[in-house]
Amino acid sequence: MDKEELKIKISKLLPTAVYEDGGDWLNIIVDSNKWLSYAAILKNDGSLLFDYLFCLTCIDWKTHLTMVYHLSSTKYRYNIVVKSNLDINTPKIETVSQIWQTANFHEREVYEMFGVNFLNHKDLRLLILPDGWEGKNPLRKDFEDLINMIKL
Amino acid sequence: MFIVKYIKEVYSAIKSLLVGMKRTGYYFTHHKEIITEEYPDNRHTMVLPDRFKGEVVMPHNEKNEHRCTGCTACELACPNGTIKVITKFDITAEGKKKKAIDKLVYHLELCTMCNLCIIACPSDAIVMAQTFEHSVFDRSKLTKVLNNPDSKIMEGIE
Amino acid sequence: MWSFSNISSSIHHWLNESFSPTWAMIIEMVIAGVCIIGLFATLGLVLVLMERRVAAWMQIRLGPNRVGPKGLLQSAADTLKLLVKEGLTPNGADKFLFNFAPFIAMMVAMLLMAPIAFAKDFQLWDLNIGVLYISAVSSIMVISILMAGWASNNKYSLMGAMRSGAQIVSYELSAGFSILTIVVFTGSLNFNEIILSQTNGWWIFKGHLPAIISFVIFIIAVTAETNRAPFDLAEAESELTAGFHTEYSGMKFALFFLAEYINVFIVCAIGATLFLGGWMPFQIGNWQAFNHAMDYIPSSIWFFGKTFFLIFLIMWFRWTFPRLRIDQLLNLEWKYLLPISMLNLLLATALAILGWHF
Amino acid sequence: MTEEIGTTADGDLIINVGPQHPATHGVLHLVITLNGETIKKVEPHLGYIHRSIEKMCESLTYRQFSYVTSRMDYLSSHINNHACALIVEKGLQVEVPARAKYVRVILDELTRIASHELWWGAMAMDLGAFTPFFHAFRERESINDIMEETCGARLTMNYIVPGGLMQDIHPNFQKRVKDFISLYKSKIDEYDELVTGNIIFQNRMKGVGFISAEDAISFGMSGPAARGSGVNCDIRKLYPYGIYNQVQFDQVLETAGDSFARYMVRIREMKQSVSIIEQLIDNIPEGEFLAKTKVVLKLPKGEFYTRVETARGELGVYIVSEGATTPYRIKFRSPGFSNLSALDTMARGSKLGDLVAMMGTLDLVIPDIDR
Repeated sequence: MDKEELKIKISKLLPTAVYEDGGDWLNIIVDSNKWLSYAAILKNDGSLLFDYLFCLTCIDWKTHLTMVYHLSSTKYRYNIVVKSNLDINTPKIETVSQIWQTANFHEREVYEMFGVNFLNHKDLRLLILPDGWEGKNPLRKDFEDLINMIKL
Repeated sequence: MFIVKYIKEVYSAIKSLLVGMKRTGYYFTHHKEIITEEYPDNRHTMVLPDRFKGEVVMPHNEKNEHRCTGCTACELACPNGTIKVITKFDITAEGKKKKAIDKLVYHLELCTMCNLCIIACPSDAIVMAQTFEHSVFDRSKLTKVLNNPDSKIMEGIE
Repeated sequence: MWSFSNISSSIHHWLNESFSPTWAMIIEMVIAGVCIIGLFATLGLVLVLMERRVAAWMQIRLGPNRVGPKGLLQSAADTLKLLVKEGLTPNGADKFLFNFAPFIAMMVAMLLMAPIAFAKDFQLWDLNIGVLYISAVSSIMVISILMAGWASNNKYSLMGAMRSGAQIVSYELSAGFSILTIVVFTGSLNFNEIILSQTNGWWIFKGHLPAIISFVIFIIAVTAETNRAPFDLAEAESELTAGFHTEYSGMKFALFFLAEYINVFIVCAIGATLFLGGWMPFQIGNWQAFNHAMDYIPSSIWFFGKTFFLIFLIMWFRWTFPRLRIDQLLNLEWKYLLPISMLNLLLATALAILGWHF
Repeated sequence: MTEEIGTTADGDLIINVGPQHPATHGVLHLVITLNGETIKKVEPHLGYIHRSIEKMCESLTYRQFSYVTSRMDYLSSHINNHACALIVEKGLQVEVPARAKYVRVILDELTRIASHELWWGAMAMDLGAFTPFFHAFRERESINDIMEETCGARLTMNYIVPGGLMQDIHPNFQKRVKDFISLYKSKIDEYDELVTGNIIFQNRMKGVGFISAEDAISFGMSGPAARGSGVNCDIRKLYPYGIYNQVQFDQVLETAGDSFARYMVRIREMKQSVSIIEQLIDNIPEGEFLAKTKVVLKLPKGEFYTRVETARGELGVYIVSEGATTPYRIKFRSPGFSNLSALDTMARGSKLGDLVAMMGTLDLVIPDIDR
């Protein structure tokens, strides 16, 4: 099934989703408030079954943050990319760790690296950064580590 | 039957253990299979492959000339600031100013032996040497100047 | 002919002629103590070197080859290193018990040396209940491990000690049963008598199947009792870092280390005595010339040869097998070894009553 | 932190396995809640070797950034470099010469064997058998010698560059690979004798660390760890790259889902890798080894994603490009990170001794997890 057919199928299920060109796979942009209910549909709908969240990350665009979820269906072998734009100052989005368990670790990583607050996440603690880390989130573009970073 | 099964279990278990012991016993008695080398003793007979990436060096010929034009391609190619090219201007015989290297500083402590500088070099001035015993007591000894003192660029290298 | 028994009896006579009997006894005791400590030190050095060599050759390596000719002085260098290392006592540890535990381990090892016959008529203490004494004293070993584990105030140590407790208590049973098989055959608890009963053949040959089974069980059980791999759960490097001696360093660690090897030596010596005829030479029926040649080899060489063969066997286990899990370890004892050794004892008793052994 | 040094309110023991511990092969820190010997909870604490490779790559050019990935999963550094080269080639739409493709796949499979070889030895060592480690290193060393001769390094090769290979293969390469294959075939049965068939080993592995196929997918597991649960997830089959679509090999699947299944997947996978190399080694086409590319590489504006199958599972490289010489954002989806997240579910209710078997069969490489 190519991108267009998948787009038609998904747009029936996710009415407010917006589509973006580019990339190998279908890019879907969803509203961060709707994401949790959409995620449940993508996972559970019998004709999609996106059960494999293989990549979860975030991009700092300086004006806003974008959450990126790469989803795959192990049954039908569809791949899609779901994106959601977040406010840069108070980024927050619903957690999907109860839908895809791998999101637990990945969201904790995004939480500490980008400062995104995952609502209703059961265990939102620092995973990689040392306990008691203070200061900015390392993967944000405005982060500067004066001690360890080598300027070329 | 329970007893037969029990005995079979014990038998196959003991057999599997004996098979393993046979294997280690074989190596215990066959010393020709030993593969380890006595490293510091075999230093002079050791041959490293000619592509082995040990450290960056700059070969000089017998007239103390090298091939480096000071184009800084290696400096740009290096991912972690290992190479620093310091240039100067030589006055040639005709009275023209010509760019040449003063020092090519190489930080062995930062080098990851990725070979990117070597393939970036347009005049093949630097190569990888096959040395590997780099440990020193003072870190500053790892910062090296690759060109010999008073060395000149070879004729015909632009 | 040169032998240990001649030397010891001549010393005995000379002392009794030169001194009063009390003094002679005291001097003999001192000499025996010095000899035992000397034997300990030598055994420690030899066994550590042997273990490293065996391990290296099985692992297609060369093994120690730097210190001394062919690396023979390697274990001496190790000992020196351990001696000069600082012996730390952790802050939260129970200081008395922590420092006392390694000495208990050593004391047990020393006590176990007493009834072993190293050569013909060469024995510290010809005890008439030697076998019983050995089984009784060897179980004190677990106390030192429990003490070390508890006093270290370290969770790894505690878990190692608890594992070791469960392990030694259970494996003592089947070790005891397999020793009993020989006791049933010989009808004696005295080591000397057991050895003498093997003049016409070792028990492993003339005891038929029960002796062989009990020999195998004995080897498995003593491997477990001495906490050697594949039963080294008390140390279990990849699980508990170093188990009960995690917090020990320097000489105190060395004592545990030494005690382990001495224990291996002792259990192998007992195994050699019970099943392989102790210092008895190997003899075949009526091959007169062969038997004479065998007799000519000193009895001490026979004893140490057999013992070191068993030690090699235990080292061979260690460098071949993976470690068992704690529940599998106890399953092996209670579901396999114990029932088999009980049945085996029954069989042996029947054989002994019917007199079917040679 | 006080919780970590004592016991819980229920009287359960909390122990820290790592960051310095013989079984964690690096600096993984697991906080384990124990009831007696039974594990109630495993909680990984990461970051002891976090170098923020993603941030570093943001300031490295497309020619430079792949050397850093050798330091991620250092046991499959070649495959990581392959992924980086693939994504740059995809962005620039460069056609890689056939010779380079063949060599890349051969080296990938050699790396996979070397990695599984190390895993085999290290896992046996975790279970208390020391000897297999050295036996495994015998074969691994001969792979490393091949790598050293052709790539110039034994572990962090950086031999694959965008467009092809850094240098042509060494003249001895084909002969030495064939020698290795014949050596390997004569030794592979020893592995079964020494470890696989051993009754103690089987008891330690069978039924330990079970994870169902649904859980494995939900946890995002990939590679041999997921294939042990019967999840069809081999990127080489599903989304072929290089010349994997031209070679015959089986995707190794086991359905039991326990440690022994994961073990058998890797053992069988080594044999598959050997057969892939055998198919390719005599057929390396002559010709160029490096495609012509510009001196300064600039990826067009957009997003790129490649997936490759490393020795541990699916490595994804996600690049967001703004059209500059350096990536705007780069994300490495490392297999170990997702595989590790399943450890808690696997370990609950098993014994402490089983934990090393589980960690062994998940084949964790800590720099790969922390990045």
